[in-house]
This record gives sequence, structure tokens and C-alpha cells, in this order.
Amino acid sequence: MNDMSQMMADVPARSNSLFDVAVRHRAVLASLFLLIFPLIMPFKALAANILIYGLYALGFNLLFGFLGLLSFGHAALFGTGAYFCGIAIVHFGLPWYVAILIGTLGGAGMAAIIGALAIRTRGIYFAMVTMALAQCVYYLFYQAESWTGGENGLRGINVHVIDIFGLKFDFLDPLTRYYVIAAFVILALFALSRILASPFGAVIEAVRENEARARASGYNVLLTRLLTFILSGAFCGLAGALAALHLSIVPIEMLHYETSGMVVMMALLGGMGTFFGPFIGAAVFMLLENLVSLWTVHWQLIVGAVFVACVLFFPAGIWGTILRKIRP
Amino acid sequence: MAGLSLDLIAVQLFAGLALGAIYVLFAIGLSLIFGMLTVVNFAHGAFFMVGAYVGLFVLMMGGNFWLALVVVPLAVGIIGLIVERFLVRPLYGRGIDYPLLLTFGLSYIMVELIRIAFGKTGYPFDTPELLQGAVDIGIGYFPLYRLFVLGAATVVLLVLWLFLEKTSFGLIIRAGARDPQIVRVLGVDASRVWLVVFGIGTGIAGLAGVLAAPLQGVIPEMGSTILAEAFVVTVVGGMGSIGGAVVAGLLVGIVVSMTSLFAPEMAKVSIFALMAIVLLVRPQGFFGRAGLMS
Amino acid sequence: MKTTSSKFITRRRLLTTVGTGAVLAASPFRINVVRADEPTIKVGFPTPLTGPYGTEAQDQVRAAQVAIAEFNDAGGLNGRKAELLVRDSKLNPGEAATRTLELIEKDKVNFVVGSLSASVQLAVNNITKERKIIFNSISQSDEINEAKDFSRYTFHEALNPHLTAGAVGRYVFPKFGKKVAFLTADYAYGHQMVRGFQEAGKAFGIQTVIDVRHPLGTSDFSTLLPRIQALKPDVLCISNFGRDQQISLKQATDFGLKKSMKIVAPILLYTGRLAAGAQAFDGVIGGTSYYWGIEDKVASAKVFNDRFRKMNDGKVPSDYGAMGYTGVKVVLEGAKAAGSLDPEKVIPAIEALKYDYYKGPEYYRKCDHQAVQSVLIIESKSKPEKGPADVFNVIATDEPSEKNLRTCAELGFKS
Amino acid sequence: MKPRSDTDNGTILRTFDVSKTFGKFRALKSISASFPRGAITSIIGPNGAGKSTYFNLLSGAFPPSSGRIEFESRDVTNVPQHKFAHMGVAKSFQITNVFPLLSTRENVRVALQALVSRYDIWRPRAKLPGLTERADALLAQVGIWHCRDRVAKTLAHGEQRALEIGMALASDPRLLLLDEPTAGMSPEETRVMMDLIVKLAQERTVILVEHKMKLVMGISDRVLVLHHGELLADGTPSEVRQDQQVKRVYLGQREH
Repeated sequence: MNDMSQMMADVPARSNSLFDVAVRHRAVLASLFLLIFPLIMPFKALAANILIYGLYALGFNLLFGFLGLLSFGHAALFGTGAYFCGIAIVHFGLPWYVAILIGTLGGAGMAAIIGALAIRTRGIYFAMVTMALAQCVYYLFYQAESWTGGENGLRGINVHVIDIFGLKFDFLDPLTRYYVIAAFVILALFALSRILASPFGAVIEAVRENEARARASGYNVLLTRLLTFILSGAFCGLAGALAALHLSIVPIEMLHYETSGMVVMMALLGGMGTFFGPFIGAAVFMLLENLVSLWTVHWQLIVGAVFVACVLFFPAGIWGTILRKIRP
Repeated sequence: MAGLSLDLIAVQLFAGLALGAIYVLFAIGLSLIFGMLTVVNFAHGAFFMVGAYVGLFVLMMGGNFWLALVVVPLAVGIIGLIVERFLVRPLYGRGIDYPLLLTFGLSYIMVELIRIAFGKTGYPFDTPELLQGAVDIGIGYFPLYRLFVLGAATVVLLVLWLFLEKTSFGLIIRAGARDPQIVRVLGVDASRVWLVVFGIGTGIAGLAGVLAAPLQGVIPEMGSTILAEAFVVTVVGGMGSIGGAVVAGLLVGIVVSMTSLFAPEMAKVSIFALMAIVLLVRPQGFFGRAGLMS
Repeated sequence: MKTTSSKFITRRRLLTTVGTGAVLAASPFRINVVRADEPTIKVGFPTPLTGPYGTEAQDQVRAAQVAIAEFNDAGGLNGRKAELLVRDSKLNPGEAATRTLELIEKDKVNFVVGSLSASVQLAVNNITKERKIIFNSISQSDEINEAKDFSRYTFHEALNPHLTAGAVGRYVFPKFGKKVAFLTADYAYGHQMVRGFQEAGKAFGIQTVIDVRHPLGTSDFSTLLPRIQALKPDVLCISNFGRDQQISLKQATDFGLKKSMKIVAPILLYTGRLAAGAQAFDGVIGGTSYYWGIEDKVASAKVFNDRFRKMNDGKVPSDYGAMGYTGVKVVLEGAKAAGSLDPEKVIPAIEALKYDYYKGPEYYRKCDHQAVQSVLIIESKSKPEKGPADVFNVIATDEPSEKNLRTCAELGFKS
Repeated sequence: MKPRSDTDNGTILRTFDVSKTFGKFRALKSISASFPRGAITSIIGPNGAGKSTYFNLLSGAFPPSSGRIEFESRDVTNVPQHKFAHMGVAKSFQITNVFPLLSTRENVRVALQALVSRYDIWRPRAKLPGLTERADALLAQVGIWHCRDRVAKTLAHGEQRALEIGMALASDPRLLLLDEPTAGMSPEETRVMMDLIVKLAQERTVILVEHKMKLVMGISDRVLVLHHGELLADGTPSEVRQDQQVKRVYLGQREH
């Protein structure tokens, strides 16, 4: 994974070049960008979807890009977040913010279960175990029809008003809905930036760089992997919860292994192991799909070709390639 | 349980074996390519599908099923050669992620190209007249064509085994599967070996596709379902182990047929549960080498 | 063989296209460019152009365009023309919901019509009802009629499983016997079909010998069929859809099941029959909302078929495709009757419609907005006689009647 | 041979009848030995003698197949590797083993951090007090402070080995285990390394595995000789030098 690791020394250092200042305030810069983002997108719901899938890819990237573990079962974390959030609202009538919390915890909890089982395997086997376990999760939610709606999906996650400190926002208004979702994504960006800059962030890096050395230095490698997987699950769970609120439904397809494969594509397209890469990957992927599918029903051909070209010629991904160019 | 009898269980077991033979046939190429090239070929399902369509094309051009059985593995194998030479080869030495992702994207392209050429709807693919109908196998009736597929799979495995065990090229391949360095030491152009292995692997996938066509018709999406099943077979058997793929393929067939009998709605998830359990107990699969790819 | 390689455009050209923002007219499914003069009536049409039902979806679009053309040729709504905004739902409820949001929030459509598959239709319905937009669904499900998912903005032009399976059951059970086996796709649609068969079968005293539930998207039924064969039922009801149906019928034929039992499917798909071939479907009895062959007996079918043929190089419409026509026609005629696009006025207008657009008389039941309509009972021919489209015989017609539907109380509506 | 009956104060590490088998291969056969505190003990032996296996058991890389290991009178037989650093045991690897893409200073900082913060996901790591200063001090101690800002993989071989020892020292270990610290080094680099080891041994116990017998005789207080997985000799350098069996093994080696 050398190619990817090349651009990973992404830790804010104390220097005052423009580049380093930008890196240190990356979450702030991203937040500013997200404010104007919906205005340049074809439509608001797509902008919100890009945020949600971007966050999903971000969570995935924490595990894949930063720790170096390729999971093919992340749909289980994303989907569990969505279902838990949806079920909290539909079956328990809980307020939206509690539902988001439950969705986030659901993603983390599912990660804890899958992680505890899979964490001892590595490489391709880790990818396969996570895929198999995610399929079992799919089946579980599929069969629990009275809770999840089964194949029909969960409907009725109807939140009309978002109430924050007495202020009421119309959640059916597309722009408002976007900003509410963006607020959570921005929070997540800050959290992720902090995690990466934290002592634990250094441990993640150390384990990716050299497991044996990390172990000899006194780090519990398995526990580090598990905790990273759980953190990744929390981000993906939050993304799922936001998706449930955004679309007011949870389709069973969210748990499908294609949803797991998609996030791998997004992360690679954008540049794994970079902070913004997955987000950019998600944006490019979804925009491409959106634009091309307006123009031809054979959009998968174009998406596939772009992807293959990316693997062959830009292994660092879009953002990774840009970073290489602009990094002093 | 209504209608359970020993005969039924015997038929069920047999059906499981026959189904397993198809899994084996499909997974063997995947396993071969992985063992030799450490490429996890996500486009394997697409090669399978292309095989069925090439077979269809042969029929449309006025050929018959038997001709298709010869043309398909050659044609698909050649596509495989081209893919290896121009797409996969530049990625050797860059870890397993890149070939995996490349073939993932490639499968999108192949499926879409087939849709463009043949349309989105599937086509019927009639069972060759000689092999139509069901025959009494002593424990019940079984479609003649499925027996034929079982036999064909056995023949392919036998030929592959002879090739690997008895030819000098096979020896190089086997040596290379154990230690890729050896091939270079032997003074053989390694890239030629990889090329041929990829061609053989995809050729067998194509053959599996044309053999499956009379069972289920052809449709651009037909490769995606079986790909998941083939991964289960390959992983359970131990990635890169051909014997493992055979054992695991038959086992998966039997697991599917037994769950079909007692809890049919769980038939699909049962194989993933099997894979999860096997991997948790024995992470390298039945015959896989420990530590490979870790 | 259909070749559409002319649509293949190089990547550079794509980039130019995207760069200049011009959307090329390379496909009939592009967004129509909005005309500047008078705001048109916009009908949003999410449908799965990509995915396994792409053929049906394309047919739905073609038929819907017939309805738009008719409306515009007849002068529109006081001169206001209608246009169809097609979006690819990719057969994914999440994508369908996003596309529906686009249609409502960005394109400001007046109506939404379409969908194929229960999950997609329920997803679209959840979006439209929240935003008080009229949605006419043209895909089957029982849930959409139920109080939990229904809203007054929801209309259901398609058949529903209860109605379809009931109609087929009422025809089949008295003729072919009481021992019934089921092979069912394990999801709501399949379960509802079985329930429909069993409810209809009560009157005939049928006995269920087994209900084998297979996972959705099964590509091999060889491990499921021997058991059914061993039980020797009189009738085997195969309740699944699309590719599952094609493969299960093909493999049931291979296993020789047709020799000892009558195979029945609640819905026999026209496109499915074309894809799977005559051999697999031979002799199978099923239901359908529409088959072009009724044009000899039903005048409106003749008119519709001819318009469709004229706009589509002589092709005939498929069952699910034809519903794209009525689905759109209903909302536009409703608007015309109301003289307005205000949903609150259009809803009572549609509720009051008594129409015969393509298959005989229909109307919407008040409580659940289900189109009360006939179900055709068809049998697949062993080989086409009059051209490749001649695949079914219509052997009976289950006439429209509210008593064939579940009662409003059963659906959870308080009277 | 029985372990010497030193008091626990005098013995830092002991093994009781430890064996290790890999499949059918018996790499180590029932080794009992004790390691005196404050001394430099070398484990020597020809290739395939089981030195590295023994070293790995002592450093907790994997548990023995049978037998027991005690560190400061505490049973550590099945204690996982990552806990050794916290008990006061540190090791360097036979093949160079640093974090290749991190800077030299960051390498040591990460090692230092293991003792103060491992699972904190919130506070900025830059704010952990004193880590950078201590990292710089350690780099100075092992003589590569001038390389502090370079990416580790660009260091020269000898510098990387020094860095490794610097990382091992991060936990301020009472016992330092070194696996062939001079492997692959030039004579000049070797001399620097040997001086460093002697200096480090003034404050802690050192156990080192070495292939080159001559190198360690001069600096070791005790020497263990392994041969075919068995303990051949155990004593001061001069005792070992006089041992007939050792002579035979090593002379025999040279003859080949």
C-alpha cells in the first residue's frame, strides 16, 4: 500500500506556510465551503446526498486510508445507523436528535460486533470476513420485517420541523434540510480532524506504518484496530442516520454489498488516507453518475472507465494527486 | 415436515453436488488467478456473463451449442489475455488493492458494453435438444442437462489437473503458486506465465457461463450473483488452493441444498454464514496458506 | 439483435459536453428543455431505466409519451401544454427518493407518476405525500393501499397482489385441483400473492401442501424443486417477479414439473416471456393488467395500441409499459376536469373519473384510491403464431369489482 | 543446567525449561537460564542455534510451547507483547524496524507517547507535555539528533539502527533486549554501536543476541551459548572461551 501511504503524513505541523495553515484549519475551510456548496450543485437533494455519502466515505477512510484495513462490509455500519435512526422515529416516536444519536451509536455498536469477530484476520481475509458478516446483517434486517419493512424498506421517517433551542426550521425546505445535515457533517469533520491530531491518531498511524514496532513500543494493536473500526462505525452510523432523515425512508439497499463496494470506489477515486479525498471522491462519483445518467442510460460504462483510469493513472486519487502538486 | 423421505434427501444431496460442480467450475479460475497472481478478480462474474453472451452469439450466427463450447473458452480467454496484458500487468507489485479495484471497475464496463451490444433484456438460451428432459437416476428424476454439466465440470477439472501435474508449463505454474520468485529463478519469463494463467482462469469462467446459460438464460447481470458465491467458495477453500476450491464448492452446494430443504428462505445467507464461521475458526480457509496477504 | 452502439461517445466528447453544460440529445430519456413562453404542466416520471427492468421502464416512458402527446394535441389545459420529466430511479428506493426530491424541489413538478417495484413506489409515495404532490403509482404492492402508507395524494393505477392472485386463483382452482403448492419469493410482494391465492382458494376448499420461500434473486432453483415434485400437488403457484420468474419457470420445465402439475403465476410478464422464451413459459397460466391482444375485443385498446405503434415503429406496448400511459393520462385528465393544477381540486376530480383509456372501464375507489379494473387471465402459447409479439392467449377476464379488493376496513381505514 | 540461585534482586529475568516448536520442528529444547540485573548478557551461537527464537520468547513476541518465563519474579509467560514496554522491557528487532514514513523525531515521539497516552482521541497530541523535548534528548543520546526532521526511511542503515534503539529507550526500560544490533553494519558503524551499548548498560540490564562471537566477548559480563536449540554453555566470557564443547562447535564451524 505504499502508493497510498505516500501522501499520508497529513498531520498538522507547526509551520507557517500557507499550505500548513490551510492544513491546520482544514475543518474550518471545509465548513466554509459546505455553506456555498448547495448553490453550485444541480439540486439540493443531491448536495445533501453528497454530504452524506462523503461522510460515509470519510468514516470508511479512517479504517482503510489511515489504518490500512480494507473492509468490504461497511454497508452494515451505514445501514445500521440508518435503520436505528429510522426505527427510533417510526416505532418509538423519539425526537430527531435522539434518533441521530441512536443511529450513530448503532453504527458504532455494529462495528464493535463485526470488529470483535473480524479484527484478528487481515488483508484480503479481513475484507472477506467483513463482507460475509455484513451479508448476515443484511439478512437480519431483511427478515425483521415488522421493524424494518423488509424488502420494502422502512417508510415514514417523517420529520417536518427541526427544533433547535426554541428555533424552528422547516425540514421540508430543501435548503434548510441541507444546512441541518451540513451542520452535523461539519461537526463530524471537526471530530475527525481532532481524532487524527490526537494521541490516538498517532497510534493509528503507527499501527499502519509498522505493526510489529507499534506492538514493541507498547501499543495494543488489536485493540487499536477495534477502536478505529468502532470510530469508523460511528461516523458511518451518523451518515446513515442523516440519510434516513434526508430521504424519510431507509431502503434495504443501504445494507447491500454494492453499498460497501461503492464506498471503496469513492475513497479510491478521491484519494485514500487524505482528509478530504473521500469527500471529493463521493462528490465526483455522484456528480458523474448524475450528469452522465441524464445524458445516457449507459452511465455505468463511463463511471467504470473513469474508475479504471483512476486506478491505472492516478492511484493517489484526485485529491491525493492535487496534494502532491501543491504540497511545498 | 411434510413429504420428507430418504429418497428426497438423497435427491437433495445429489442436487447439491450438481450445483456445487457449477460453483467449482466457476470458482476454480478465480482461485487459480488469485493463487498465482494474487489478483482478486472482481471481474470474474463479468467474464462468466460474457461467456454466456459469446455462446449466444455463436447460436445467433447459426452455430450450435457444441461449437459454442469450443469457441467460448477461447474467445473469453483471449479477452482475458488482453485484460491482463494492458490493464492488470501495470499493477503488479502495488499490493492487492489496486488489481481488485481495477477489476471491480472493469466489471462495470464489461456489463455495460454487453448491454449496449445486446440490449438490457435477457435472451432465452434453449437446452440443446440432445440433452433436454429429465431422467430417472434411481432416486428420482433429474434434468439430463444438469448431469451433463456435472460431467463437463469433472472433465474440465481433470484436464486442468493433468495440465498442472503432467506438463512442464504446469510445473512452472505450480512452483510459481508456491513462490513467485522461483519462476524467475527458473529463468522463465514470469510475465508470460501470469498472462497464460489469467487467460486460462477467465477462459474457464467463460465456459462456466455458457454451460450455465441453458440453466438460467442470459442477462447482463447474471455474473454478479454467482460472483459472491464464488468468493465464498474460494475463501472457504483457501485462496489460491485449487483442491480447496473443489472441496469448498461441493460443500457450498450441499449447504445450499440442505438449507433449501429445511429453511429455503435462508439458502442465500447460509453460505455467507458458512464463510464467516470458517474464517473465524480458520482464517486462511481449508487449504489456504496462513499469513498469505496479511 | 438490437445494437445501440451509436450512443457510445468518447470520453473527451463527454467532458466537452459537461464542460459547456449542454446536454446532448443522445438518448430519448434526457430532460426536456423547458420552453420559455408559458409554464408547462410538468409530470415527473421516476422509472428504473437502468437495472433488470430497464426494458419495462423504457416501455413505460414510451407509453407515457403517448399520453402527453394526446393531451397536448387536444389543446392541453386551456392551452397549457404538458411535458414529461423522466428520471432514472435505478430500481433503488434511495435513488428514487432523491430523484423525486429533485423533481419536486428543483423542477417543481405538478404530478409524479411512475415507479416499478414495491419498494421504489413506497419510497416515492413517502416523499410525495409529505409534500402534498399527487402521485399515481403504476407498480404493484398491497401496502400502498393500506392506511399506514396511503395518503389522499396517493393513487394506485396498477393492480395489487391481492386482486391479481385472487383473480388467477378463482380461475385456476376450480379447474385444476385442490392440492396447491407455492414457490414464493421471500418478500412482501410474494407473501401478498400467496395470501391472495389462499383467500380466493377458501371458497374452493384448497389445501396448501407446502409454501417454499426462496430468497429474492435466486439464480438456481434445482435444490428447491425436488421437494415440490415429491409432494405431487395439482397446482404450483410460482409467486415471484422478473428474472426470478424466468429462471424458476425454465428450471421447473427442465425438472419435468409441468407433466404432473399445472404451473400458475399471479403475474405473467410480457417482457419476461420474451426474455425466457416460449419453452419455459409454455402452458403457464397467469394474470396481467394488460395484453395488447385484447384489441380485437376492446375498442380503447385498439386506439391506444395504434397510437403507440405509430410513435414507436410498430411495436406493441407491454403490460407494465401500458400503465405508464394510463398513469399519466389519469392525472392530466383529472387536471383538465378540475380546470386547475391545485392538488386539492384535482384529487376530487380524479376520484370522480369513470374512464376507459385502454382496457375497459375503470374508476378509483374512494377510500384507498385503488383503480378498480379488470384482470386478464392469460396462458402462454407454445409458440407465437402471428409475429413474435403473439405470446399469450387471453382465456378469461376477471371483471372489475370492488368486492375483489380487500375492504376499506381491512386496509385500516375508519369509515 | 539449572538457573543460578541468585536472589531475585540480582536476577531480572529467568526462563524455566522453555521450549518452542514450530509444527514438527523443535526450535528450542528446554532452556533454563537466568539473567543478572545490571549486566550485559550475550546470547550467541551459530546460525540456526535458536537464538532468535529464544530472543522472541524473552521479549514476548510469542509464548513458549512449554515452560515458564519470569520477569522480576513475575510470571510473564503469556503476557502479550505490547504489555512488555509498560513493564520496563524494550527491544530492538533483527531487521530494521522503524516507522518508515514518519520523521525521525516523530518515531521517537510515538514510542514515548505509548507510556502516557494511547487511547485519547480528543486532546491535540501536540499538547502532550514534554514529549518533543524528551524525544530530542533520546535522539541526542543515540547520536542522531541531527537527523531529527528527516523521514525515517531516508536514514542510513546505522542511523536507523540507532533510531530503533532510541525508540526502545523511550520507555526507560530496566531491561533492554537487542537482536543483532550490528547486523549489516560497517566496521565504523559497529564500533559506534558497541560504544553506545556499553554506555546504555551503565543504567540498565542489556541482553543482546549476536552472531559474531568475537564482538561481544569484550563487553559482555555473561555469555549464553545456544546450539541446535539447546543451551551449550553459560558463564563469563573467559569461562565460555575455555569450554570444550563451545570450542568444538565454533571451531567446527570455522572448518566448514
